[in-house]
Amino acid sequence: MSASVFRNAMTLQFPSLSENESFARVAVAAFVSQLDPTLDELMDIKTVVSEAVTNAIIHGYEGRPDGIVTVRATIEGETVRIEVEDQGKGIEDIEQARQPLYTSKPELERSGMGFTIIENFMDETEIVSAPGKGTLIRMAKRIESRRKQALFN
Amino acid sequence: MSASVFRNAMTLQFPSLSENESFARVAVAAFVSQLDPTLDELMDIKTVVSEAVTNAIIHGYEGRPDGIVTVRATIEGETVRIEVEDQGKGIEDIEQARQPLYTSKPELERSGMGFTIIENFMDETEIVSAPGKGTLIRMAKRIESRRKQALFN
Amino acid sequence: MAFQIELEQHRKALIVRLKGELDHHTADLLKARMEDAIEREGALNVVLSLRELSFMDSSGLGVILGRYRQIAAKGGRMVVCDVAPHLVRLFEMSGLFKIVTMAPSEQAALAGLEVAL
Amino acid sequence: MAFQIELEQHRKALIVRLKGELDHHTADLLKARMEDAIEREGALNVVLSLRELSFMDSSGLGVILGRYRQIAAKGGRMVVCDVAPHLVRLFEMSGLFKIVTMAPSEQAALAGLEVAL
Ligand SMILES: Nc1ncnc2c1ncn2[C@@H]1O[C@H](COP(=O)(O)OP(=O)(O)O)[C@@H](O)[C@H]1O
Ligand SMILES: Nc1ncnc2c1ncn2[C@@H]1O[C@H](COP(=O)(O)OP(=O)(O)O)[C@@H](O)[C@H]1O
Repeated sequence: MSASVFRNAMTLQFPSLSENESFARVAVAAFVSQLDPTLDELMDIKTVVSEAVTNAIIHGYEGRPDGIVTVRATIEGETVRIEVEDQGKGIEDIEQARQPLYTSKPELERSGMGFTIIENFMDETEIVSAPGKGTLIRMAKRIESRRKQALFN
Repeated sequence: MSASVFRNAMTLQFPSLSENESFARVAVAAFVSQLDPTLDELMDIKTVVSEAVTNAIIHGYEGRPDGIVTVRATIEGETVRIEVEDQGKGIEDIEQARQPLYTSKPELERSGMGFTIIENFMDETEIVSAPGKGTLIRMAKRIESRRKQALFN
Repeated sequence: MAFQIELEQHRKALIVRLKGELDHHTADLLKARMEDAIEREGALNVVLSLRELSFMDSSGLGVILGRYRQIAAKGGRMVVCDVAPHLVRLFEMSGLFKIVTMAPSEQAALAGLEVAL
Repeated sequence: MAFQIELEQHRKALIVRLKGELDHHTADLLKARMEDAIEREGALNVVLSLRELSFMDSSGLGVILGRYRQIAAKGGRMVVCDVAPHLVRLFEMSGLFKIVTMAPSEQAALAGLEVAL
């Protein structure tokens, strides 16, 4: 391990329009590309960002286009931390929300798998939420860079 | 023309590390993709973002890694507006800086073509800068979407 | 972003080929197109080809599950083919493989349906 | 991001093949590798193949101009080949085509150098 650890960070903000789901996951993936992740790791990152941003738009702001979604990402050594935040509705029962297949919007054909996928694809997940205040999802994942794999294989 | 014009916006912030040049242009290109631009238009956008962000890092913060670069983009109908801002050194003589081949850092093998490329690729360009205060580049471009071209061809 | 749907009425199934990125933003289009084909054109069985699908999240799972329910109510079946490894994980997590069959190719999917009929 | 350099010592020229994205961040690597090949291995003429270059901005123009000056001082020449249309515009704007020749392919570039020698 070298004494100086590479650090980087970025913040992204955009209104709660579904057009921005694709943009947000591509932007975070481009940021994480600095660590030379495998294609699978990049797909995991894209998927969890898509889940969290979609939730902010559908559940947090309930389809209103004027909410602000904030995405933060940091790189510290080999670890990527990602935060997705909204100032929307908030979650009343976080334990219930985390259950596989649980959704409060079955009429929108939601699968209720968003949080399950996030917790499966990331090493750490934390949900901070309060009704009327908004929701913050904190996630972290260690990236096994392709470069390193090539070195040790 | 429909009465309701599509509007969207995003803000991106990151430290002045050269690793972020690639990330910034990919992120802006992903945002602009909503307008279904041609590949040439997308390449123009990527290039001008790369020029402006590189300038903020090299000239604005003179290679220091702790400056903050802010990139804003908005879509209003068919027009994309992009702003790149730093709180760095600032430009003393803007007219001189705009001259093709002029560079204040020939020792870094800069070509002095950044502003010329930006002014050529964008429909509008404005440089706001003051020594010691920082620099703001404002650019705008109308996107002839591929979808529209297909309709009218 | 870019998402395309190709529909083909095969003798025994509606073939739905997806291309590009399936997320919440593009899921509505898929829902509308498939609902229409299932209701108005009376499709019973569905083969969903994901060969050119470059991205899908849980919003995709939702529409697929919704269309499965639509045809299952009439006794129809759904086969998903050409599923990339990272999508297999999503399907597994959601338990979708318990109700939807997976096939390696469109041919295999159609052949499977023939046998079962 | 991804940027790769392939160097080949051909009989009459150093062939430099670029792949990926050439910007300020990746330009230093290109500068170092080419300076080295020109000085230590005594390359005189350079053929720069841009066939697999997906992006280049004015930082790329700067390194190319710098290497041109390096070999021109010794009487060498530079030929750039397989230049994508959007890069042609960058080269034209900077006046680089006044000093560097453009060729449609590596073969053509090398053939052009032979004739001129
Ligand atoms: N950002 C959010 N704001 C408010 N509620 C949320 C948010 N994210 C998730 N939820 C709640 O948690 C539930 C489960 O979320 P998830 O597992 O992603 O499934 P789905 O999005 O398919 O409903 C949602 O149905 C919703 O009630
Ligand atoms: N963000 C900035 N902060 C301070 N000075 C700048 C900035 N952007 C450009 N400049 C000045 O303008 C000059 C011309 O810029 P440009 O045309 O991009 O050429 P180059 O980057 O190759 O020097 C630079 O050499 C520098 O002196």
